[in-house]
Amino acid sequence: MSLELIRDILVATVPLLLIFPTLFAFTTWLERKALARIQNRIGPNKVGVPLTRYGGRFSLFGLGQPMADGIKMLFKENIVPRDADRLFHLLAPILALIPAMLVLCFLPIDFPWINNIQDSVKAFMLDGAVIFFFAITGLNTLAVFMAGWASRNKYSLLGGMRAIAQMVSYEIPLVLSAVIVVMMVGSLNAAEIANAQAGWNWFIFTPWGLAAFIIFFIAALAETNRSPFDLPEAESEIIAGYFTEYSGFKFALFFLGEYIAMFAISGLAVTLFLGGGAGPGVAALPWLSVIWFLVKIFALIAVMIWLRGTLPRLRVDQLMGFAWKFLLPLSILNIFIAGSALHLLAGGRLAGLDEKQPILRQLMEGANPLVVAGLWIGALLILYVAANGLNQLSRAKVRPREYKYAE
Amino acid sequence: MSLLGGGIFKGMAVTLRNFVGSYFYKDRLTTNDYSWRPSDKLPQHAGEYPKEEGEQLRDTTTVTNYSRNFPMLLHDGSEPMDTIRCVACQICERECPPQCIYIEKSTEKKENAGGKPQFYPAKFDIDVSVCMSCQICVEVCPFDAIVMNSQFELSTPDRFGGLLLRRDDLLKSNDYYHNIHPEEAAARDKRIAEEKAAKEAKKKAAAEAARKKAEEKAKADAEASEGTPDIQEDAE
Amino acid sequence: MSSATAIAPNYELIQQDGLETSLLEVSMGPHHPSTHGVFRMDVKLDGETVVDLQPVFGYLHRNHEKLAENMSYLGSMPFTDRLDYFNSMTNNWAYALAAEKLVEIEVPERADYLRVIMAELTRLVNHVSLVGFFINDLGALGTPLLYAFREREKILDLFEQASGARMMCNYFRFGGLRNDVPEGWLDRARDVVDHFPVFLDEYEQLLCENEIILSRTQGVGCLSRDLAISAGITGPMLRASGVNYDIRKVDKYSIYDRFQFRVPYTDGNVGDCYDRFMVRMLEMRESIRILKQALDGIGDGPVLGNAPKVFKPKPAEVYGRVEAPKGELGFYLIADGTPKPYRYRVRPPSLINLTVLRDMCLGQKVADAVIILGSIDIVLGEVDR
Amino acid sequence: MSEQIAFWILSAIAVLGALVAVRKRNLIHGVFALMIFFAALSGLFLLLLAEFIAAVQILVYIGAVGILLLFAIMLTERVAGDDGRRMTSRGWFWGLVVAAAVFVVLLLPAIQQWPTPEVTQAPDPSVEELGHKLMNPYVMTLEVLALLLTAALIGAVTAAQGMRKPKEEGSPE
Repeated sequence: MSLELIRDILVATVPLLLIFPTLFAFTTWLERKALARIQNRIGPNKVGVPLTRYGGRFSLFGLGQPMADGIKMLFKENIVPRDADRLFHLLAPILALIPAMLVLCFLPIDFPWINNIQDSVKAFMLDGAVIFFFAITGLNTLAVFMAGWASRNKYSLLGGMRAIAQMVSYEIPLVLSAVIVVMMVGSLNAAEIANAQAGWNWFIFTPWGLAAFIIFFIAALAETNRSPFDLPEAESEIIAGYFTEYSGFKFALFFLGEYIAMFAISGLAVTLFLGGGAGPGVAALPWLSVIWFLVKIFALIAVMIWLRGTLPRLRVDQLMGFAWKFLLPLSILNIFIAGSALHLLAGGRLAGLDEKQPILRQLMEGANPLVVAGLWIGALLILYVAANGLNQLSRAKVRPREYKYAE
Repeated sequence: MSLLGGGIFKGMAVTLRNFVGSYFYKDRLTTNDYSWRPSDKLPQHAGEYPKEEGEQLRDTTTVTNYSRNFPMLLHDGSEPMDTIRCVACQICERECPPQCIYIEKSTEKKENAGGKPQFYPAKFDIDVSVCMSCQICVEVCPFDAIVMNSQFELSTPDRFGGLLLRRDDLLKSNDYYHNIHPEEAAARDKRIAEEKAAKEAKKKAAAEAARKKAEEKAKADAEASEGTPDIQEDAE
Repeated sequence: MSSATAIAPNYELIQQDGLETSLLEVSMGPHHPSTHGVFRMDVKLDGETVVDLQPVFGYLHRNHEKLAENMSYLGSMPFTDRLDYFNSMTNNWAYALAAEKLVEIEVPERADYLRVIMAELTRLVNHVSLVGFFINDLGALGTPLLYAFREREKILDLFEQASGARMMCNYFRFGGLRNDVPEGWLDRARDVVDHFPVFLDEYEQLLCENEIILSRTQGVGCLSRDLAISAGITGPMLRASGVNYDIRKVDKYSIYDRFQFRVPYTDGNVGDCYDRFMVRMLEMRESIRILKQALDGIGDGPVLGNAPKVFKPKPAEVYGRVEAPKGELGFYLIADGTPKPYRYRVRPPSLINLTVLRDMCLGQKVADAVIILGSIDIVLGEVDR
Repeated sequence: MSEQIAFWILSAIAVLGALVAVRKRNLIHGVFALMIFFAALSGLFLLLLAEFIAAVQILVYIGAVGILLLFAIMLTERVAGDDGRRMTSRGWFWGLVVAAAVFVVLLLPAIQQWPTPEVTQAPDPSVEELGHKLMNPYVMTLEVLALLLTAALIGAVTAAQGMRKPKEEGSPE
């Protein structure tokens, strides 16, 4: 193994391992602050520049809070229940973190230093990224189950079982909505997917892309155990779910893993639907794409925080019903719609397409604007009607009621 | 069902309104940010709340007329034990619901502020770790000797002795009472003066009546002893 | 598996052959985030389904009734604050009502108005925070709860200005109130009451149409009309099950017959958590109506009749009850001619409403058990006494 | 050289994982050891530049089969398996013999130059090539397999529903 290869691998991976945990720290602050404001509180505002009294005037809106939390976590006692499976109890948080960190490699973020490294390293990072992404994110389920089982706590076990059922169910709509994008690009390569959306050709602006994005986002919430799908850690029901018995740094690792997974899945959503690093000014200044990518990730995370501040959580059977009876049929229908739309757009040209180029863009070049408009409206209509129908089917009796009054 | 997920969007609009509103409207963000304040500007005790420009100021951050914490004993003049109002009648000790008052009556009488020889509490202890600030002792006291203090900075590292307030800790002057509860104190003083005047008038009338008709003295006595049956005997 | 069906007679466990699973016994509480105090539910779960539930309480038992029997009548008044510590005003009122019957004291008119104002403000405090807690049990991270607390704080400020304490008010006395409200209090109260519907609009917008809340609460924890009546359920819970019964209307105690207000109730088809939640939301509107009328109608005058502080009532038995926010709160007193009651008994709505918990929870999911408990609206200070 | 090191490390992990999976008394531990074996296998595929196979290995074997095993284990009575019963049975000797025979058969092609068909062109294991193969020459096979799996799925659902019927009719078993 040549030194250059090692250097290139380090150049490719170490920044990811530094940037995202830093962003994690920032996100915890952001989430606490935003939730506090949503709830009309102030949120963390004390910890600022160290060694000034009480943060003094240098409290910097409490930006030092994540640091203080980290130190606190490090020094807290590590409690392992007596009957716990010690090995698995130790391994679970690590296993929760590794896949989340690993999939960050597949995000097509154009860091300026990436251009100088070997092609083989780049290829490992990018080729077939989408399928690898799903393969590795799925490992998170195991970590959750491991934690739930190893803790020897009934709440943990319930949380673990819930997590498995939930993650396995929601992975299907997640993958099926990503398939839409793969169909429109004709590649599994993340960089190619991002490049296909350069300018303003984001897939979210197509009807099936929009539907797929919404399905993807909902499923991503479930995959990362975010509200309203935070059943595995439902506080009001099963204490803290699978990490009930975790304290100190192991808990911090779970926390870190959860947030990194949030970044990863938001990054994938950005790659698939929101144009990757595309944005104003990227053509002139290529490094702006990194900024745009992170900005879009944070926009998605802001929505996640907003949802968390608003919504109660679903019940376990409603959660499964929602995945199987609503999201799954809708995403399959969406694939049909996207396929037929592509076919209608292509007409007779389907065989003559260049496989190395994004399919949708090639089709759009020679398409009749009227056909396109008709397709757009028709697809939206079908999807909306289908969604409404599925909704009516699955929860027909749920509606506000009238009440009587006695004088 | 008007719109798919419409209720969720409505709720999100509410939270967004609160999020944005917390930056602009004081009735949304009701808490005050002290973080930048030097520690000597922080509120030290109730009633000394430092007002700052643009801060939410609730009425409860100052001592209100009826705010109460733990009882205190009133004395009228400068030397506490010479002018103490309490005559160790022990009604409060009997009536205290959590039974946190302990009184020992003095063996000999001593002149109080009114110049009348009275018993005084040789010991008057209140265990404030038990006291629940219910104000029953204040209400049953016939001498207006015990009232509620609003001082709340009572924390102590001494778990047992520190929370047992002795007589000398409890003694506070009437001026202090006027300071913390001006309206209540004024009303109480007014009532005491009125009662005193009424009593003197009654006494005068009784004396005159006695002078006029010596045979009706017994009747006048009976009149003077009217009122609330239980308290009255102690009050006289 | 036959044992499970024997445990729960009206719940039939669907059991598949060959897939025998063992029940999971979970002790939810007393240190569980959503058992509303030190309450424990011994739950038997089949997967996530509750097949048996045994409520266990008594962790907060304070000997309230026996203490009161060893204390003068007035001395129990501050202890009634601690029963349902959210609603000390109505607790005081129920006790004062019982004792006033015992010694036949007239209450001045202004005191009666103030009592109604305090009680209805208490109802607002209770319902608004109960709804917050209930949504919190649904998993909403406390946002509605904190909005509720923001508004509750304004009412608690009023309480503090009037009585000197936010929660342990100890404000009512036999024959009236301990003291008159301070100057300007009524205007402040009017201000709070006028602004409350604005908040309620926002609150309803946040909660009442949310699809997740609807699907989580509808059809969950149904309490039939018959069971509700035979179990002695009172308050909003009874009205949610379709019985039009409100002691304010039935007894017309104090001056409630002077006010125009309506009592919301359902037609009794469902009686689920959603009904209980909505009945409380609607009741708050009616409380505001009462408050507005009371604040307009209040006149000057004394607030305390000339009742002795300490008294020895003639031997008698009395029962005084009010419509507390949680249901019928009653105090039963037997006087034997001494300054202390011979028997002092509380009829706590929380405890009696809790008795149907098991019937409502069987066959539901474990997450539902939590929200059913939340919708009953218990305070452990009152359950255990 | 680096591939060699990686191969040996991964192979060691795979063998160890497999051994632990067989030997471990605790079923959950066994499943997780099996998953380690799958992961190492996936690494080996990666070394062979068969990245799609590697991804599928993780996705299907760890993500699906492993979880399925976990579900199955959660339905069993004794997860820990700590009843002191030895797992070795009297037939261990014959088991060893069979295992050795299989090993020898697998080893033979490596030692001996067996006549293998001439490879005219290096196979391209890319996802694209796989896609073309699946969608053009093997599309019928794929569809038939999909149909088969769907039928199996429906059959499983029907079978699971049928299991409850006798009880509802009150039959003893």
